[in-house]
Amino acid sequence: MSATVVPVTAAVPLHRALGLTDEELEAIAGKLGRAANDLELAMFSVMWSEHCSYKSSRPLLRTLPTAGDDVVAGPGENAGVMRIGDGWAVAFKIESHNHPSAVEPDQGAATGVGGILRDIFAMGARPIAVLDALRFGDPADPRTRHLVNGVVRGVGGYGNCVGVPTVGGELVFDPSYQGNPLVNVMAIGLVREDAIMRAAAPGPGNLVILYGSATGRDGIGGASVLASATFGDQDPSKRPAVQVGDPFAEKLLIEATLEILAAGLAEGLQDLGAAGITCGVSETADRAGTGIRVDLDAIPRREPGMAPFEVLISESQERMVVIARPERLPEIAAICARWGIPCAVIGRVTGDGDISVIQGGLAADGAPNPGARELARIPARALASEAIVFDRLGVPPQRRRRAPAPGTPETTADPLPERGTDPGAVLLGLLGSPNLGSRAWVSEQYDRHVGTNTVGGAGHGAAVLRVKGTRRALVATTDGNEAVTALDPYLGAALSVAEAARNVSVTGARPLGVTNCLNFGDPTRPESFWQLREAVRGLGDACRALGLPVTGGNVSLYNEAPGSAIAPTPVIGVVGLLDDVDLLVAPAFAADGDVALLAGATGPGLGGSAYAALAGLAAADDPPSLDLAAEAAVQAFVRDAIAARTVTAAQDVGGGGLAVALAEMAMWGGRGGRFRVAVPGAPAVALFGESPSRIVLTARPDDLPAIRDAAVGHGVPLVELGIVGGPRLFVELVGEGATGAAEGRGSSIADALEVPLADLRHAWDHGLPRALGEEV
Amino acid sequence: MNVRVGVVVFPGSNCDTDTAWALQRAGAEPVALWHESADLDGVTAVVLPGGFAYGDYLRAGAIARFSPVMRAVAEFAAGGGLVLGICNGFQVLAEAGLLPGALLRNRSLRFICRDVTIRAERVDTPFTRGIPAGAVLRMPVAHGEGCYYAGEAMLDDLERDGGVLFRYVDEDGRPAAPADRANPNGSLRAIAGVINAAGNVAGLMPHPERAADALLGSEDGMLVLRSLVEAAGARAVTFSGAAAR
Amino acid sequence: MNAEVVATRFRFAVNVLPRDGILDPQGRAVEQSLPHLGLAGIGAIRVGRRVELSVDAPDAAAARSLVDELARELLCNPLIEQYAIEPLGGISATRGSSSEPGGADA
Amino acid sequence: MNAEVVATRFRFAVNVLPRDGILDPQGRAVEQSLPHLGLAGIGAIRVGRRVELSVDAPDAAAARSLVDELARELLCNPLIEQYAIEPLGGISATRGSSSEPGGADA
Ligand SMILES: Nc1ncnc2c1ncn2[C@@H]1O[C@H](COP(=O)(O)OP(=O)(O)O)[C@@H](O)[C@H]1O
Ligand SMILES: [Mg+2]
Repeated sequence: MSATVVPVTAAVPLHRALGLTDEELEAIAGKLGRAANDLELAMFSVMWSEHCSYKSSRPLLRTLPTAGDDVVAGPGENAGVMRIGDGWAVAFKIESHNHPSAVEPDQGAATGVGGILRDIFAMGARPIAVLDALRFGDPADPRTRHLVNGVVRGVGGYGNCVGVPTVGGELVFDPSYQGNPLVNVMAIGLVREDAIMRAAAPGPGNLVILYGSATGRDGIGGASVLASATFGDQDPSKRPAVQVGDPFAEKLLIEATLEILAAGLAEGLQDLGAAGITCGVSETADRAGTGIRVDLDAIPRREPGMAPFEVLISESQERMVVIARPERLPEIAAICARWGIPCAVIGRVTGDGDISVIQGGLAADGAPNPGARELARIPARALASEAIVFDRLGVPPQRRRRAPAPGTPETTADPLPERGTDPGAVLLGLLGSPNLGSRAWVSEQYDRHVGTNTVGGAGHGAAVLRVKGTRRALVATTDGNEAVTALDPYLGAALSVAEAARNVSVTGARPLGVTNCLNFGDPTRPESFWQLREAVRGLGDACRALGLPVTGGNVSLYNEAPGSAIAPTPVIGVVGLLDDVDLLVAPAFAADGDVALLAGATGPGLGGSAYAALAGLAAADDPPSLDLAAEAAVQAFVRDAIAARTVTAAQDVGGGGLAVALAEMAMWGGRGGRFRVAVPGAPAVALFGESPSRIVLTARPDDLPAIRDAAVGHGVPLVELGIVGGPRLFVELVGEGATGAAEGRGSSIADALEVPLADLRHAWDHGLPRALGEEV
Repeated sequence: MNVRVGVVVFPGSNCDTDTAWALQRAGAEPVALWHESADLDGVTAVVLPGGFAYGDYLRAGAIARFSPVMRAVAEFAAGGGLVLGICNGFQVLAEAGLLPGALLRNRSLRFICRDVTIRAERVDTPFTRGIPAGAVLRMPVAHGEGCYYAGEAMLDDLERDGGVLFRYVDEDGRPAAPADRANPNGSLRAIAGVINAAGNVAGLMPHPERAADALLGSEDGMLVLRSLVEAAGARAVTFSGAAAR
Repeated sequence: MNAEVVATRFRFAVNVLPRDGILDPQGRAVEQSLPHLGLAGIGAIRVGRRVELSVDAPDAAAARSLVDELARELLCNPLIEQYAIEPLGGISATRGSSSEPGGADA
Repeated sequence: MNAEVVATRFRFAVNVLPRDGILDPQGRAVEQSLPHLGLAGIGAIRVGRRVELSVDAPDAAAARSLVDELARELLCNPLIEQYAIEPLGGISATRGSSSEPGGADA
């Protein structure tokens, strides 16, 4: 067992070296009715890892809403699938590759893309898009820059080669990620509704066929150690072998798989990722209530002298398992040969419900050869659906911020810096900040167009992908609000869902469903588990309120560098449907003379905002509160108004608040505007506050009555901001909090914000490359 | 009559279906040509699409030139057949010696994907005949190895013999020096595409097939693809005429 | 397996480097990062490719000419690169089909 | 120019190859293309990088340790790669600032 991470000694018995607790060792003996042998222990250790078993999170995930009219496949499958009409369905899922990327950013991120793509085509869907949600520490730190460059190279290098466009994602810098970056990748695929494949191994006597790359010592122990041990040991020799991705091999795998499915040759299909063959055979057998007899000697190897446990838990990339009737073998072999992919029969489906590992070969009828030895026999369900589950203890922290109840009057004293502060300067500071500046430096390293479906070339707001042969388009985004989640996990998770859905709604699309990646710390720490529990509660409540089923996701725990947990980070992926791509509305001012409006009420609370971070008030204020009913209303309103063709541009108010939303619409539309913003209290809240459930939209003057009626109909407050046009962004502050009155209460903000477009553009364009030291 | 245009499919091609789709919009009947077959199926023109032919790990296009289909394409070209290489297809043609020069890693050492503006230096070729003289076309590039290189002498010959087909230019049509942002990869003399001396084989790094639909941002690429299809159509007639004799 | 074929296995490396005078952005990138590493005195950096392989052939000359062909045909683009062949140790007599050396990786 | 500094210029190559057991997609791609080239008997191909450079240092040992540091710090990723340092010929005594070696090629 030398390849596992902790050397086995008298002091450290095998099961602990494999990451299993004494309690788990007993549970295993209970499932087997005997003590497990070494090989069986290794198989349990990977399958009972947090990564594969969800032993800490499963009880929480069960509380999420998963039902919906359009849901074709939900949690439990390789990816969620939802109906989009015309016989088409969309498959989507998000997954983390945090720890592998921290060890080896390039390959870690690359194999993360490869893994999530396999989940998509394992459902029978052709992958059409990737989004990457990335989080790192201080951009000025050389280590961070190394990670950013490596991860971006890895994501791009893989996606660009397999021919799947990377159309969106996030890049966030926060000190809490310094020792533990987050690399979450979401993939989207298209599949005919009647061609969806299941990851099951039905029909005793059927063949288990492994195709794709040969099996090497890649990522041995990865599932049990790399993905779930607290990260920090820098000694390479102590780490499991890093998986290396081969995007070209993945491209062949995609084409061969889709041909096999199109020809109707597969009874079941499963990708091999974490825990390799052990996971593939046990999960498929368990789902079908069957067993699988594995022919160990038949598994093609890349290296000589591999131990049985290495072959069975290897995480070598670009491999798939197809379950097929024996008479289908020749056709499957021919397709693999045509694509230059090795394939081999590595086992048989049995009726006994066990995973049995045979050394010495199987006879033609699938029975073990005379003299063959059985190295392991484990009930499939003991490895998969009946893996151990823990009810962890969750305890809220001492210090804790809560959002004020909705409607609470604003108390915040104006926290803008010293007297005479020019709000324009603050706006430029925000636009040029690492988290709000243009992402072009990243997105230009990704092929965003391959497939010729990417509408608008990607880059502004949610990604839009037309569906060839229909009038429809899919709209996708990922969002996470770690800043607020750190203050209040329930609120932060709910806000993340609200913002992701809002980003989709402002294009005119109807959000279909949610996939999510829960990035948290050590679940055995009560405070950390409390964060997870609260976030899942917020996730569930928000999805219920917005009518969004959760169709899948992924949980990544133990995101901690020595001594520091990350800000808890639920990343939410939402896919939406636009029935007619001609209705698509962009977040860019469209025409001079259009009227700009703000839908939704502005609430107090600067906690967790980009402004608070800039002004150094990070934890000095409450986060804004979220009224889920108001959120649902404002999104329904904007969708209806867009469907009625009365909206010329729409953008949600997010990071940086109203001022940044207006600035972005101005930059992207190449035209400014003259606006007036009511300031009842603190100008900073009105301009830069990030209270949710707000949307800026524009309309032709003669469509205003219709829009007002729609707003009234939805009970959404709607105020006129001003007129689009001109070379500069001008925002006049009026009312209580502004100028005179503000001066009275010691306010310091000037009475108007005025910045030329060119200055906005310059700050926004150069913020990120400067922060990364790419430009001076 | 249908103009049958072949689209070569290497295992790692990933723009083959996009290219076929765009060629269809340009009035052609696309025909997929599998890399292991040396039979061009009687097509009147061949397009080598973008992608990563055989993984392109060594040098983009290096391995592809040995495939059976490329032997057929070389013969086809030698016989005067029209061959267009887009992105990876351009790299393959250069490696195969069917086009002059080589494509090095981008000067930035990074993959670059963004819209560029290019200008056709000649509008009298089968690939550019439909482009208004001097017009500045907008279409995306997406590559890691697109820095056009040739020795000074070879570059001078190219310029003299009209071998430069496309140049990266700024919005105002001025050729972009290797360090300019308008020159995405550091190509010498802003060369974005070249054509062989016989005038029947051409390659360019930008993707016309990704600029073939207003919904996606630009239709300028259609000018290139339509030129090819029309030229191929014209030849198809003469060829069949020749065959009849 | 074909027991008649008797071949010796030779190991070679092919070093492929950018031709002199061709700009080498990788080499330049390494040079630019030297100051950050605080390494003085290093320069004239060229970054290229190294390919190690084994050949089964009746004799060293035959083996080398095979490698030379591979280098000329595939590993090196003469317009931009130059190559050198470097014999490595580890010569061993093998009896069997000459399609074997891939063995472990195949 | 600083005439007091006396240094010798040494040339080295650093050969960086995939660690044994680590998947080598490049090597596999080249190997799979061999049939097309009609070259039999070649196999066990590993593809890596070769970095050639020159170092100005008082003596060979000092020079080598500089190269070793560069290899460890920058050229080689120990998780997936291994490297070997290869001294090259062309040693020459130089009189002048040790920040010069880039000169020759620059
Ligand atoms: N946070 C979550 N919310 C909903 N479903 C989840 C979540 N995390 C994991 N799942 C579901 O649990 C199943 C197992 O997840 P995972 O092990 O990542 O699948 P795979 O091994 O195919 O990548 C999947 O169906 C996944 O969608
Ligand atoms: Mg899976």
